[in-house]
Parts: sequence; C-alpha cells; structure tokens
Amino acid sequence: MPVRMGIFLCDCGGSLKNIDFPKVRENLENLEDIAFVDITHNLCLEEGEKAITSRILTENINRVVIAACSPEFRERNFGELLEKLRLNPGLLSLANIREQCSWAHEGDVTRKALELIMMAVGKARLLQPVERKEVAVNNEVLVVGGGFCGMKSSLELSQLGIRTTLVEREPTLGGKLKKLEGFYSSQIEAMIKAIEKAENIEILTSAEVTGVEGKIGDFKVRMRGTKEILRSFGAIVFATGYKTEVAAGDFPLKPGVNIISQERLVQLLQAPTLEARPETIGFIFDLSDENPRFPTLATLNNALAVKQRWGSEVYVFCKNVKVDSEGVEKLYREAREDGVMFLKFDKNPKISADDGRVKIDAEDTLLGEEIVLTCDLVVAEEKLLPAEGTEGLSSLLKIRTDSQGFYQEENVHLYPVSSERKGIFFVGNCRGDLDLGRVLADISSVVAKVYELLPPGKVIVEAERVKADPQKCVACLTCIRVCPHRAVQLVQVDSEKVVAEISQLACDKCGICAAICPAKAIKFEGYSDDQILAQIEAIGVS
Amino acid sequence: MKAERSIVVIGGGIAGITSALELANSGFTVYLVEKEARIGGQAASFCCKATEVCTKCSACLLPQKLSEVASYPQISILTNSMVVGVKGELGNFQVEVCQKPQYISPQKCIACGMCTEVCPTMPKAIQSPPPEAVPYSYSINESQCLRLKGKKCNLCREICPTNAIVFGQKPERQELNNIGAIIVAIGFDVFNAREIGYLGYGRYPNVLTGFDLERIFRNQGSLKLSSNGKEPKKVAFIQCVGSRDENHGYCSQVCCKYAMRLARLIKHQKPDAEVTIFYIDLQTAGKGFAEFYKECQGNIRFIRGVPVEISEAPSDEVEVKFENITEGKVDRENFDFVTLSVGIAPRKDSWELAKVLGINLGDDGFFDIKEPFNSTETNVEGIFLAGACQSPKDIPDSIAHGISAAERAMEVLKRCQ
Amino acid sequence: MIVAERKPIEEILQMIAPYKKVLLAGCGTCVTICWTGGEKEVGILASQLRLARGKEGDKADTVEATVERQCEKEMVEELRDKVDGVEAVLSLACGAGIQTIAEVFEDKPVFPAVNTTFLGSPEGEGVWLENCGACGDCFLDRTGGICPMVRCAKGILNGPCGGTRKGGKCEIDPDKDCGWVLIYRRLEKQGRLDLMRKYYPPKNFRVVKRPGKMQAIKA
Amino acid sequence: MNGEIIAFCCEHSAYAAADVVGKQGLHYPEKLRVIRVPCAGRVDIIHMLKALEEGAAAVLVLGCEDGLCQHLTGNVRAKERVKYSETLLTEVGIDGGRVGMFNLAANAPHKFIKIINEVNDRIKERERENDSR
Repeated sequence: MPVRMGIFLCDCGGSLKNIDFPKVRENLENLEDIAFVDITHNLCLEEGEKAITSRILTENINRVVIAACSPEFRERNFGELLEKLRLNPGLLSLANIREQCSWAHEGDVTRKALELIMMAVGKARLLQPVERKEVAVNNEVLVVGGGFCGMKSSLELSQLGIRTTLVEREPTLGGKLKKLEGFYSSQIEAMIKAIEKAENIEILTSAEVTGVEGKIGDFKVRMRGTKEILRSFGAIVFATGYKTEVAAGDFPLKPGVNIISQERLVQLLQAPTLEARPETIGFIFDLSDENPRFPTLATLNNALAVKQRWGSEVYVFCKNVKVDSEGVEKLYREAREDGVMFLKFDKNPKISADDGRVKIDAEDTLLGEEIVLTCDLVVAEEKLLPAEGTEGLSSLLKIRTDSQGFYQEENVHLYPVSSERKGIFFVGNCRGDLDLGRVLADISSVVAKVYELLPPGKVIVEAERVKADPQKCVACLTCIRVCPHRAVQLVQVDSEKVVAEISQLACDKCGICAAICPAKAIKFEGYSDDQILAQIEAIGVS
Repeated sequence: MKAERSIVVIGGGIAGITSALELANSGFTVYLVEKEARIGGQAASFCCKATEVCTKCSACLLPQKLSEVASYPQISILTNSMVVGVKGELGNFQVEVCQKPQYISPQKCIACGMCTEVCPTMPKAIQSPPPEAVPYSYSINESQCLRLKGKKCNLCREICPTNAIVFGQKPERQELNNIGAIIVAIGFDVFNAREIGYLGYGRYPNVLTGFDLERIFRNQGSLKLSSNGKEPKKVAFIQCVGSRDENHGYCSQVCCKYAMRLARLIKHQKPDAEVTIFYIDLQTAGKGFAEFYKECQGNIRFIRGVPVEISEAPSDEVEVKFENITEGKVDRENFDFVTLSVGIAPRKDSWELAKVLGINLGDDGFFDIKEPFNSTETNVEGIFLAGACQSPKDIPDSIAHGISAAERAMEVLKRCQ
Repeated sequence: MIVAERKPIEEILQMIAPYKKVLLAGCGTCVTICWTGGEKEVGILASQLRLARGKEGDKADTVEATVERQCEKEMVEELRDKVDGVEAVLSLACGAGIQTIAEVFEDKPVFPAVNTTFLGSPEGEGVWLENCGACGDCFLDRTGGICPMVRCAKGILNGPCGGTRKGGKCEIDPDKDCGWVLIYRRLEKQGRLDLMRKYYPPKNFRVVKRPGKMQAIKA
Repeated sequence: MNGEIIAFCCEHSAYAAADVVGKQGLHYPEKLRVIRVPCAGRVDIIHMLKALEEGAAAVLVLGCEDGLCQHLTGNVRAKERVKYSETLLTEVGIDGGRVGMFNLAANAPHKFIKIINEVNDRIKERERENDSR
C-alpha cells in the first residue's frame, strides 16, 4: 500500500513563537506522500484528540507524524489514540520541537524545527505496523532452595494462587535456621507444615538443578534427585542462601585455642549445661568492611545473650558498628547499657594464643591507647560468602554475579530481585548481605514481580518488534552470545536450516543484536537501520 | 465479601509511585494522593553522582518512573490533595480527599509559559514547574498574585490558550469509594539542621546540608561558593547530623552513602580539592559499597569523631573544632565549605494522618508496624506502609519496600475475596 | 570454518585507486560468521572507502552486494548485472570466493579486501582460534582430537618440546596453551596415555606462523 | 548536511537529559540533531560513518553512565564501536575525534550541555586550524 501520511504540528497554545508554523507547513506540504499538514494548538488536550480523530477518520492515512512536545509526555497516549482509531501505533513518528528545539534555543528556530520534522517524516515512511498478540505461558514457578527464604516465597506465591515447586538440595526443608532453637526453629517447623499442607506446592528434596534452557514462560529445567526430572516452569526464583566462614587468615584457628564461630557460640548458649563459664569474652568483627550487616547483627544479639545468661565480661572489637538496618541502633544501645564494652580499631588487632586463653592486642582509636586483653573465649567474625554452587549455577544460567560472587550484578535497574534475564529472580542472602527486614521485602517483591510477569491466563506481547529474518540469518550465534537478556535461541525452521529466534517475552528491546548482526538479519522495527539512516539523510535537506 | 480492585496510595514519592506502578501493572486501579503540587517527592530533585562510573545512588530511576506513572491510564494522580477521612474496612474503604485550590488545572495546563510572560508582579506570581515536575504544569504563588490579593488583574487568564486558570476556587472535598486497601507512603522530613545551633546552618553561607548539595549539583551541575563563585578547595562532611543522637535513636541509613558519593563527585570535578569526612561509624553495607569505600579511602580523609563546633573564620571560611583522637587534643581546622550530612526524620504531619487512618506511631515518630519484621502492615487491616515513613530507607530500599507493600495489599485483598 | 581478516585500508585504496565505480562483494558464509565479510562489513568498508576518497575530492561510487556463498559459481552468477555496471570488484570473501568471482567474471579485475588466515572455530564472542592446518593427512585419532600441528607453536608431532611453562602455557607465547599439554590431559581423561609414548615420523610442514589467532575488535 | 552535530541519544538517559535542558530554559548549540535510540548499544558503526559521509561535523553516542545500562552491556559495546569507528576514520586520514562516546544520566542536564559545548568548541577550533592552513 502506498504511503499516505498525515502531519500534525502543535504550536503549544501558540507559545512556540520562535517557530514559524505556516512556513513549516508550506515546506512540508510539497513533500511526496503527504495527505495533509495541520497546525493545531493543544494536541495534548481533548480538543487535540478530537482534531486528530476527525482527520484520521476522514483522510484514510497510514502514517502519522506528530510534531509537539517531548515523547515523554504524550507518546503513550497518542499511540493509544491511534489504536482506538484502528491505526497501528507502530505507524506513529514523533518530532520533539518543544523541549529539544523551541525551548533549547533562543531566536528563530524554524529551520531546525522543519528539519526535526523532516527526520520524523523520513522515518515514518519506512515504519511498519507491529502487531500484538496473546501468547500462552506456563504460570508454574520453581523455587530453588528450601531455607527460610525459599519456603516463605513458595508460601506467598501459593497464597496468590500460583503453583510452585520447591526444590532443596538437602533431604529436609528448613535450611540454616532449623538448627537454631527457640523462636526461629518453631517458626520454621510451622512453615514446613504449612508447605506440606499447601495444595499447590510440590516439594522435591535431595534434588538439584542441573540445567536450565528456554525462556520466561517456558524454562526447561533439568533436575537431578533420586531420578532425572525435566520440567517446564514459567519463572525461577533462586533462594539459595549463603554460607559463613571464619577466615583462617584473620584468626589463629589452632586446636586448643579458644576461638569459636558465632554458630558454635549459639550452640553453647543453647546447651543446658556449661562446662566452665567464661569470665571474659571478646567478639571481633568488621575486619574488612565487606558484608557487615550479618556479622554485626550476630555479634550484637549474641553479646547481649552472653551478658544476660552468663554474666561474663563482654568486649566487642570492631572497626565500625554497622547500624544501617532497622532497629540495630537500638540493639547497640541496649548492649552498651547492659555493660557490653565496644572498642573500635582502625588497624586490625593482633590475636594470639596465651596459655589456653586468647590475647587480643588492639589499638583503640577512640581512647588513642593500645589495649591488651586476655579472653577466655573469642568469638570470631563469620564472613558472609556466596553459597556453594553459586558460581556453577550462574554460569549455567549465563547470568553475571556481583564483584563478591553473589547473584545479581551491581546494577540499580535490577534491584531488588530481578536479574538480567526476565523470569529469573534472586531473593534474600543469595544476592548479598541483607538483614531480615530486607529479606522479607525481597520475598514480597519477588511475589509481586512473578505475578506481574505471569498473570493468570495469556500474556500480550508485541509479536515482532525485534525479529531475525530466517532468510538472512546465517546462524552464526553472535546474537545468542551477545544478548544481555538471553532472549535469543536457535530454532529449527525446516529439516535443514536452523536460525536465531528472538523471544518477544524475554526480549527487553535494546537493539544490541540488531547492531551487531554480521548478516544484517535482525530488524528492530522503529529503530531499524533504514529508519535510522533515513533520519540522518533528512538532516540538512531543507 | 467482594474486595475492590481500587487502591489509594498516599504520597507520590519513590515508594508511593513504585507501589502504584506495581499495582497498576497487576490490573488494579490506583488513586495516587499527593500533598504537594507534584509527585516525585524528595528524590526527584537529587543529582547524578556518577564519576567515571555510576556510583549506584539510583536517583536517575525517578524520571522514567514518574513519566510512566503520569501516562498510566489506570493511575489517577490527585495533587495538592490530602486524605482527611477514612471509613469502612479492608476490602471496602471510603476515603475522603480534600484538594487545595490549585488555580491552574494540571489537566489543562500545557506548560506553554505564556502566563508567566504576562504576569506583572516581580518576582512572578506564576511560576514554571521544576524540570522534574509531574504533572508538568505551572503554579500560582498565592502571596504574590495580585488577583488573589484582591486586585483586578486578569492578564494570565486572558492569555492562557487552554483556559487552565480558574480563580475563586475553594478547597474541594471528594469521596473515593470502594477502595480495597490503602498504602501510606508519605516519606520523610529532612532533619532541620538549624536545630543544632552550634553547627551554624542558616548562619554561615558556606555551611549547607547534603540535601542542599543534591539540589545544587542537580540544578547547577557543580558546586560553587556563593562568596567567590569558585569551586571550594577544602570541603568537610559531618556525619550523623540528626541521626544516632539523644533525640534520634536510629541510623538514617542514607547519609554515609550520599556523603561518600558527593565527596567523590567533588573530587571528580575538582581533583585538587581536599575532602574530609567526620564520622562516628561508617556504614558500608550494600552491594559493592565496601569496594566503593576502599576507593574513597584513596583520596578522601576520614576522621573518626564528629565536630563539636563550627564557627566563622576570616575570608568566608568556617572553622571546624574537632577532637583529634590520635593526638588527644581538640583541633581546629578551617574549611571553605562544610556539608552537614543530615538524616531522615519522621514527617511533622505524620500524627495527623495517623489520627485520620487510626494507625499508630512508633517511638521515633515513624509509623508503627503490626508485628516485628512485618514492615508493611499496620495495626489497621488493609492499611499498609511503604518507604521511609515506616523507617529510614535509601532509594533502592524504598523501591523494594514499595513493591512489597503493593504485594501485601494484593495478597490480603485476594484472601478476603 | 574459514577465518579471514580485513586487509589494511591503504592496501585496498591502492588496489582500487584507478577505478571510479567498484562493486564490494560480500559472502554470507564463513566470513560473515567471523565478522569480516558479511553484509554489515561490506557496508562499513564501502562507507570507509567513500569517506577516504571523498576526502581526496575523488568521489568513489560503490555498489554493495552479498551472496550466500561466493565460492559457488551459480550463486556468484546472481551478481552479473551489478558487475556489468562497475569497473572493478572488491571481494570480501575468502581466497576460494575471490577466485570464484574472478573466474566467473574473467574480464573484470577482482581484488581481495581480506586476507584468508586460517581454519578455526569460535572460542568466545568475537574470538576465533585456529585449530586445523588443512594438512591433508589427519592424525587427530592419535592426539585425542587436538591437532599439534597448529595448536603447538612449533608444530611438533612428538611433544611436548620441554619448554612448557607453568600452568601448561607455551614457551613462545605465554598467553597460549601448550598444545601438547592439552593433548596429554585429553588422553589422560580417556585412559589412552600410552599413545604419548609412540613415535611419529616427521611430516612435511609448510612454513606458517602458528597457531594463528584472530581477535575481532568490533563489539 | 552542513556541519551539524549528530547525537544518538539513549532514551533512558541522554534523551531525557536533553529534555530537561529545554525545560530549564538552558541552551546548547542549535546545530545539534538528536536521534533517539532505545539504548546506546543499538548504534552501529555504519550509522556513525554514514552521518559523517552525509556531512556531519561530529557524531556522538550518548549513553548511560558506566555500570548503569539497563541492558548491562549496551553502553560498553557502544564505546567499543565508537573506538573502532575512530580507527576506521584515522586509517583514512580523517580526524577520529569527530566521533565520540559520552556517558550521562537522565538527571544530569548540565553534563549534557557541557558535552555538546565541548564538542562544538573542538569543531570550531578545527575549522580555525583549517582556515589558517
């Protein structure tokens, strides 16, 4: 069908005085394929909508150029209006003659405005409609990791009516918190019961994810347990947790030296009887500034518990007390009021064995003095580290980790729980150092994000916004390797040919593949090569 | 009982708009009630703190989210509006909203600016919106406008091409019915540094707050001293102003981060500037932040202990009196610019809204939560909290909290269906 | 796959200097895959030539075309109309492609725009590694599927040479793996280390710089 | 074309920053022509070369700050491509400085102006040099 274009110029209530609109119209009217050029005053208001509607209904045009304010304001609304008028929104091209022309320059800018519109016209000639269609997706979610985070995520997903499979490496659910006594372990027990009762949660224990193919809406996941399982899921939530470690480089962890981990201390605190009550206990943490929330909370809670249960002298050595989580400042105050002594160092203290006891040799920066303290027991900093298998899984998923090896790249667009691949999420401590409040926010966030991406029923996507032409594709795999969102797959088109196919669900419309394709087989409608070049060619023509 | 799929979000800052977008994306209708003339809240006027690389402050996430909210058909934005009454219960609230006179209709104003051109007062009574404003519409300063002062001026109305200007407006009340749930996201007040007299804020022109600095970098691109128009050579940051003291039993969670980022930005723009940060405990948690702190240590001086006094010194400098711990004496040092890293305080009007909604305030003045660790639910079923009105939060944490509040609301509504 | 690298631009400019109108002929197979002579690269080279000659005030006229396989006469035949309209052809295909196009259009001067460098496979995004010397006498059966002729810098058949560096790197280029260490590890995995003890008589080597490696700079 | 500056602007950052410049009533040289792209990673070598062929004085790719690309690698790839275009130009004796990649965020209007002004100054300087030759 031949191009027949309608052009609407908006003079913003007559305020864009440095543009001579009649002159612009005169220049445009002489171009080919132009059905009409209208000067309107307030395209963004109801009257503008009416002006567009009546023209489009009578003029039978198939391309629309609107020269007005920045697309930031009305692009979406103009698109919706065209759709209402049965014109595909893909056939709309905008020229920003207000923010980036009239307002950005002093003096007459008629020539520049005309050029910007000519660029939009050049692009509009080559625009193609982008149809939208419904696609069926699998709404089932796989949650990896049966600790607190994974269990709570599954439970909340199931409460929103989303079917969930929970896979855990160990033979039982519960994770680390199950080992603790008291409040947490009873909570965990209750959660396990609730999960076992929930109709739409399936539990797979002693099983591990060994392969992930496919894309959002249809991830083909291979799991190895008692037997090999291959199942499809719409989304995958990783809640694989963390591990802790006492760094041998920081502490002389020799047998007979009374240096223990926080975990061991908790066990001692929970034991019904104690062999010998330690008179003096030293805690050391924040040696490296890395992942401080976790050791800070453990230290404050345990120092208080020691003080309250054993009544020992408690000294805490640290570089900084990291109080940037809710309630931690209060906990810190409580500890000080209860008599826990805090000593801050800038240089890491020397720790040595001293006849069965432990000597801490530190420079207290606040007192400006050197302090030598001999403790019966020293509780070492437990570093928070990525869980075993994080590296393997991330390379399996082709997803980047952060600088410390935790899941999720340091990119603010991904926070809180997203990854660069749509439909793959990370919650809780598998993505870094979070306190419980933040972990809970993560869990709710992941539920919301899954629900948003995979609503019940079908999902509407733009069918072919970014498309690899099967005729031109040489299956060089370049796009598959470079796509940051892993949205491209190789598919068999007929018995002998395989080509790249871009999943519109997984694609985030960046165009990196279209730029790099050595065969020029990928077209990004709206930003295709010819559409970009048409804009370049229109510059300076007027 | 039938639960309604409409939700009122009170407060259009980063947490509120995140909740609104999340709900709208999941098919809910949202009324976004904003007290000010525009949404965006505090973070909308923050600057980019990137040096050669992004320092992950997240302030640039705002513009995109704001324009998304503005053009979302399922989100109605009510500016200049306050919630003044609530009836009903979870699943079916009636929310009474009072809208102050706006004089210029944001639905009709096309921001052409012709009204300002004709406005006869000096300074102009009709002001252009700041660039980040959503809705992007002009506003009238009541104390300047001749017409509103009873004089006979009609110039702006005559020239307005869209008849957007209406005088003689009275506050309007409207009732939003069939509201399933309410999300409170009214944000925070920046701690008023004048409350600590010895720091000299408001008295010395070269003592400003971190939030002032955000706006200066945003609107001017660089920091220039008002006295000589040059970039400062010697800059100090003072941490924990309005946090972790006898009146504020909490860490504001944002100040160490913004101070270090702004310090790096100053060093980036003027590499020979000397920057010092006075602190109590440095908060370096968060993805990649420990590494960033290490980089900062390379060219920023960190001194443990916050100064005891700031006073005037010759040639527009200020003298900072602080305890020199290593030498065990009180030291004095002159700086030509001091930034007070002020913290996050609960909003002064929190208690009014708390009364209207029947929700509780906690010890520190932030809204209280139903049970420990469940940071989005209040004592009233169906009323949720999002963002820094619950407890101090930085931008990423506010976003996460905004999403989780939306999710809690969706789930609770689903349960009572 | 055949890997090629673009020639230095001065060389190309010199070759086509006498001709006003030139056809740039790309090939849609190997050279497309190694980012050297596909439709995209044809466009870039054409633009670069126009810029270069435009600077000298000598307007170059370029015609661009890419065929699926330039080493096939039938496919090259598609270019006849375009070739008729130009004075010379600049081919971005491998040596085989260039020779085919030269043979089909015997009366036109055909110039190579690329150097065909080696047979290899992709090592990662934008990196190709030489792994076959096309020696015509394959003995990968004895070396665990790794060819020492190209993977070993010295091309020795009875390795390793004794100069292997720590970490299994080559003594000539510490960035490259020692081919014989790779062979050893592979055979070890297969339990066929006895093959390492066998002696193989020397082959007649061609003098080629080995192993070849090409790194594309375009992201 | 006649000595225009073409800027490919990522719609998440530079394009929005350019809008803010207009809203604040600030100015930059009129010869700037902005082409909106979804990500700096969409801009290819051929787009830059073609713009220069058509007569642009300079071609800029303006993307998100390093580490802030919504598509993780778009701005990094764009930088690589600009660098490669630079060598393609230098090879044939054209000033490689006529293509450039810059990073900025949506809330950095002053950085936008600074970039454009600096590029414009360079162009003027070059013109002066050519005139005096």
